[in-house]
Amino acid sequence: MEIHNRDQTKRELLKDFPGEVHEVGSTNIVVTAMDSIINWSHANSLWPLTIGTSCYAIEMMATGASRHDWERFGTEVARSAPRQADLIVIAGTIVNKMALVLKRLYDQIADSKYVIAMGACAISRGPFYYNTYSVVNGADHVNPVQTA
Amino acid sequence: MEQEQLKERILSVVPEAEFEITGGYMNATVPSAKLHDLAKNLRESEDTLFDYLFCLTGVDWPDHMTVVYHLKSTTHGHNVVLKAKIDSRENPEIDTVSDIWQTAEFHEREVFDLFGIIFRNHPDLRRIFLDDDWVGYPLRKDYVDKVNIIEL
Amino acid sequence: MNIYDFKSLTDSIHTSLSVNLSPSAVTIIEFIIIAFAFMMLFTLLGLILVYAERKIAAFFQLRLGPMRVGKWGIAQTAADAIKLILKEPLVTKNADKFLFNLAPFIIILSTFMALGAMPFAKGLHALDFDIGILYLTAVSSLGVIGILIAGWSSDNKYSLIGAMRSGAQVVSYELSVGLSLLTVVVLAGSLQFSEIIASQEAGWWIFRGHIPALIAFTIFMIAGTAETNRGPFDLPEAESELTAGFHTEYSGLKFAFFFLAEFVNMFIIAGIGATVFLGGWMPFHIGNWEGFNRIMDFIPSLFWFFGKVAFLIFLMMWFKWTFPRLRIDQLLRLEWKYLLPINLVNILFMAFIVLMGWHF
Amino acid sequence: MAETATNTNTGKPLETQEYFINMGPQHPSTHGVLRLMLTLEGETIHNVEPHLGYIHRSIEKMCEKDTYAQIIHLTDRMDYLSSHMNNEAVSLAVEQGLEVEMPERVKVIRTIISELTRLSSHQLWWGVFGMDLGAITSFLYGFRDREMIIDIFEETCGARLTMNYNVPGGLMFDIHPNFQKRTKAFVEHFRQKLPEYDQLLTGNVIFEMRTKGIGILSKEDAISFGVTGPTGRASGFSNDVRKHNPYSAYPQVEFNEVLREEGDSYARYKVRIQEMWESMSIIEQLIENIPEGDYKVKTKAVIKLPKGEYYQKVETARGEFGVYIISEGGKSPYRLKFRSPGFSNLSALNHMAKGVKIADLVVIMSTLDLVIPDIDR
Repeated sequence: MEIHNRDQTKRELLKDFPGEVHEVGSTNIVVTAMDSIINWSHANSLWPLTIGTSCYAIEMMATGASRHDWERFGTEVARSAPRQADLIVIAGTIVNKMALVLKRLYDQIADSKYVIAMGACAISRGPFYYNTYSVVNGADHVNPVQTA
Repeated sequence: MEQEQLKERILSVVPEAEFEITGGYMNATVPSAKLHDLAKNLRESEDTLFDYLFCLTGVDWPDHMTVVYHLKSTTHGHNVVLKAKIDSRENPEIDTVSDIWQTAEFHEREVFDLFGIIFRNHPDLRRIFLDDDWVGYPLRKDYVDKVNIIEL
Repeated sequence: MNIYDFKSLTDSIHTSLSVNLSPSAVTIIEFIIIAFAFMMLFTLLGLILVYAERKIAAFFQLRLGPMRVGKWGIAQTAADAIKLILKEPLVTKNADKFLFNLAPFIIILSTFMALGAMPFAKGLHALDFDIGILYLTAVSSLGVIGILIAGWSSDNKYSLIGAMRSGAQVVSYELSVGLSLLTVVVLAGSLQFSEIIASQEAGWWIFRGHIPALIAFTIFMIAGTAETNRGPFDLPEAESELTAGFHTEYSGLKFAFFFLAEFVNMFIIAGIGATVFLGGWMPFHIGNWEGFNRIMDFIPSLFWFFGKVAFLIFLMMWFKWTFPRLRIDQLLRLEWKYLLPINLVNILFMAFIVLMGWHF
Repeated sequence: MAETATNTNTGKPLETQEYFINMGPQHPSTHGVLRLMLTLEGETIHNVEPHLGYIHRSIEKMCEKDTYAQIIHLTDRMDYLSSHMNNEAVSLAVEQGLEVEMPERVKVIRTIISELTRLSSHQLWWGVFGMDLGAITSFLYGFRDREMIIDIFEETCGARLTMNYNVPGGLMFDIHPNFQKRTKAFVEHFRQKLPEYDQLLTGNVIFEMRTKGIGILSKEDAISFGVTGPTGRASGFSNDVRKHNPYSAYPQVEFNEVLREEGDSYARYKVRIQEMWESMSIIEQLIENIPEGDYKVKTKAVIKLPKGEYYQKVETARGEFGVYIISEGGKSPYRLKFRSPGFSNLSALNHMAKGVKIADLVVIMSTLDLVIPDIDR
C-alpha cells in the first residue's frame, strides 16, 4: 500500500476542485477555542420560530410538550418574532402562496439562522407529489435547508 | 315534509325543474336564472324553511356547469339538493345566494376561485385560495398544468 | 446584632483608599468599584433568574427543563447569552435608528439606577437616601420610557400597540405601588430604607401591621407584577396577540437587554417588597423573645435578603405560569376601580391604626 | 365604542383614523397559516378579513385523479386532528355506493377510535386555548394526556397523527390485543384528570372575564353561517350528526348532544369540556364487548363506484364534515367535494369579532377551533 504524504493527498483531493486554495499559517489556538465556544452556544440555544403549516406542526408542538420536552436541549424559548429566532422548523407542506412568506420570514431572521425541513411534505412534497397545482417542490426550493 | 310534497312545492315555483333521487337526497335541477327565487322561497316559506345550507359547490360537466346546494331545515329536518344548471361554460354566471345564507359568501368565493363561476351581486367576489394573479380555474376539467398534473 | 455587618468591610475599603488618595479620587474609585459590582450582580442575576424561571416553569408544567447543557442544564443561560451577543443586530429600514438603539439602554439604565438604592445586606448599600422609597419607585418606572421609545421607533404596528399598552399599564400601576408602599411608610415613619428596616427589628411589618399591611402587601405584589410587565400582566409583549410586542423588531444583544431587564426588574420589585414588608435583611424576629431572636441573628443578613427576594420572585413566577392574561381594558379597570380605591381607604385605615397605636 | 373626544380649542371632535394590521400567516394564535387583515381603531376591531390559501394543496383536484383507496390518505392531512373521522367519512361514502354493510366489529371499532380522536382533539384544543389566553401551562397539561391516546393509536395502526386506519371496506388491520386494556386504562385515568383540567381554567376570575360574553353568536346566525360542531352547539344549534344522521355504531350508544344557549366563548369552552365526558361515556359503553368477527369485508383491489352521487357526513371534532362524491362509474370520482367544518366556521369570524379588542379576537379564533389545512384543503 502506497503511503501518501499530506501534500500529495491534498493535491489529489483538490484535483477536481474548481476554485483556488490558499495556504494559511498554522491555526490559531485562540480562534479555534472561540469557534468551539460559539458553536457550542449555537448548538445549545436554538430558539425556534413558531410557525407550522400543517400536520407536522402538531408533532412539532408535541416535541415541545411535556413528554418529549425539547427544552432539555435548550430549544425552549419559541419566539414568535422572526428577529429573535434562530431556527425555522418547516413543519408541513409549503404551497406557492406560502413560499413567498416563508422566504421573507427566512430573510427576517437575524444571522445565525438554521432551517429544518420536517416531514416528507416539506422535504419533497410527500403525498402531494403529483396532480397538485399549488405545492412547492420541497422547501429547499424556497430557502436553504440545513437539515431535512 | 315528504319528498313528494317537496317535489310539488318546488314544481309550483319552478315548473321546469327535473328530479332525481341519488345518495339518499332528492335532487332538483333548475335553470340557473330561477335558482335565486326558488332558494329564497324555500328559505322563507313556513312549510319548507330550509335555513341551513351545509354544502355549496360547483361541478364542471363537459357541456355545462352546475352549482350544487345542499339544504337542510333545522326545524323540519328535511333535506333537498338544488342544482342550478348554467348552460355557458365560457361565461358562467349565476345570482348569489349569500343574501339568503350568509355562509354562501365564502363558499361562492371558493367556487369562483376554482371554477370561475361568477356570482352576480356577491358582496366581495375575489379569489380566496389562489393568488390574485393566478391564471385559469384549476378545478375545471380542461385546466392544464403540464408540469404537475399527469394526464393519462 | 453586630455579626456579619458589611459596614466594617466597606469602611475598611474606604479607609485604606483614603490613606494615599485625595477624597475626590477616593469617590471616583469607589464609584467604579460599585459600578463593577453592580454589573457583576446584573449579569449574575440575569443568568440565575432566567435559569430559575425555566426550571420553575418546567416544574409547573411537568417537564424537566434544561438538562443537557452542563449538569442539570446550569450552563443553559450562558449558552443563550453567548448566542444572543453574537447574533446579528438588525435595524429595520424605516426605524428611527437613534431612538431604536437608545431604547434598550434606557431600560438597562433605569434598572441599574434602581439597584443603586437597594439595601442588600446589613451595611451593604450603595446609597442610603433619606427618600429611598420615593427614589426607587420613581426610577424603577423610568423603564417605561424605554419601552415607549422602543415601540415607537421600531416602525411596526405590533410594537406600537405593545408600547402604548405598556405606557397605560405602568403609569396606572405605579400609583398602586407607591400607595401600598406609603402604607408602610406611615407605620415606619420614614422614607429611608435603613430606617424602615431598622424599624422592623421587633418583627416584620407584614406581621405587625394588622390587616392593612396584608392588604397593602397583596396590592403591592399585584401592582408590582404589573409594573414588570410579567404574566398575567404581560400585555406589552402578549405573545399570542402581538407576537413579541414592543421588542418585535429587536434582535441579538439589544433584545437580550430587554429580556434581562425584565428579570432584573422582577428582582427589584421583589427587593422592594422584601425590604418594606418583610424586613429586608432583618432576620425573623418575634417581639422580645431574646433567645429566638439571637438564634435568628446567626443566619447572615445576605441570606435573609436574598431568601425573601427569592420567595417573592417565586410567587411572581407562580402567577405567570398559572393565570391567563388580562385584556387591556380589564387591566385598567382592575387598577382604577379596585386597587386604587382600596389602597386609598387602606392608607386612611392604617393611619388611624397608627394614631391609636393599635399595631403590634 | 368610546365617546369621541373633542378638541378643547376648536370644540370639534377629534379625528380618529382606522389602520390595518396584518395578522399572520406566521402568527402564534392563528394556529397555522391563516392570514387576517384587521381594520382597527386603537385596539378595537372594525373588520376582519380572512385571507386563505396559504396551505391550499389542491386536494380536491388530486382526488379526481386518485383511486378511492388513495383518497383516504389525503383526507388525513386536511383536518389532521380528526383524521380518523375524515377517513371514516370517505370510507362510509364509498361503502354507501358499493352497498356493502360493515360487520358490527368494524362499526364498533370505528366508533371507539372516532371518540378517542375527538378526545385527543379536544384535549389539544384545551391546551392551545389556554396558551392563547396566556396560561401556557394548560398547553403542556393538554399534551400530556393526549400522548396517551396517541400511544393507543400508534399501537393500533402504527401512526400517531395521520392514521389512515379506516379504509373503504373496513379497517386496515385488526386492533392490537392491548387495545381494550389500554383504552380502558386511559378512560379511567382521564376521568380523574378532566376535573383537574376544568379546575385550572373554569372558575378563574381572569379566565371568566376573558371568555364570558365574548364573541356572541346567535342561533340564527350560527345556522345561517353553517357554524357546526361544538361552536354551533354552544349557540343552541342542534347539529350533531351523530344524533341526526347516525352512522357506524352511534345508533346503539346512549349519549347526550351537548347544547348551550349563550353562544359566547365560555359556552364553547364548556361544550367541549362536556363533550369529552360524553366521548368517554361512549367509549365505556362500547369497549367492554367489541363483537367478534371480520375486521373488513372483501372488496375489489380497485374500487369502482357505480354512477351516481353520494353525500356522507360525519361529526368531526370541529363539526359537520361532508364528502360529496360524484361518480361516473370509474375508479376515481368525477368530482369530489369536502365540506369542511372549519371553512364555514371561519366565515362567521368577522361577524363575531366586530367591535371587540385584539385580545378578544384571539379568544374567539381559538374557540372556533380552526385547523387551517381543513379550511384550505
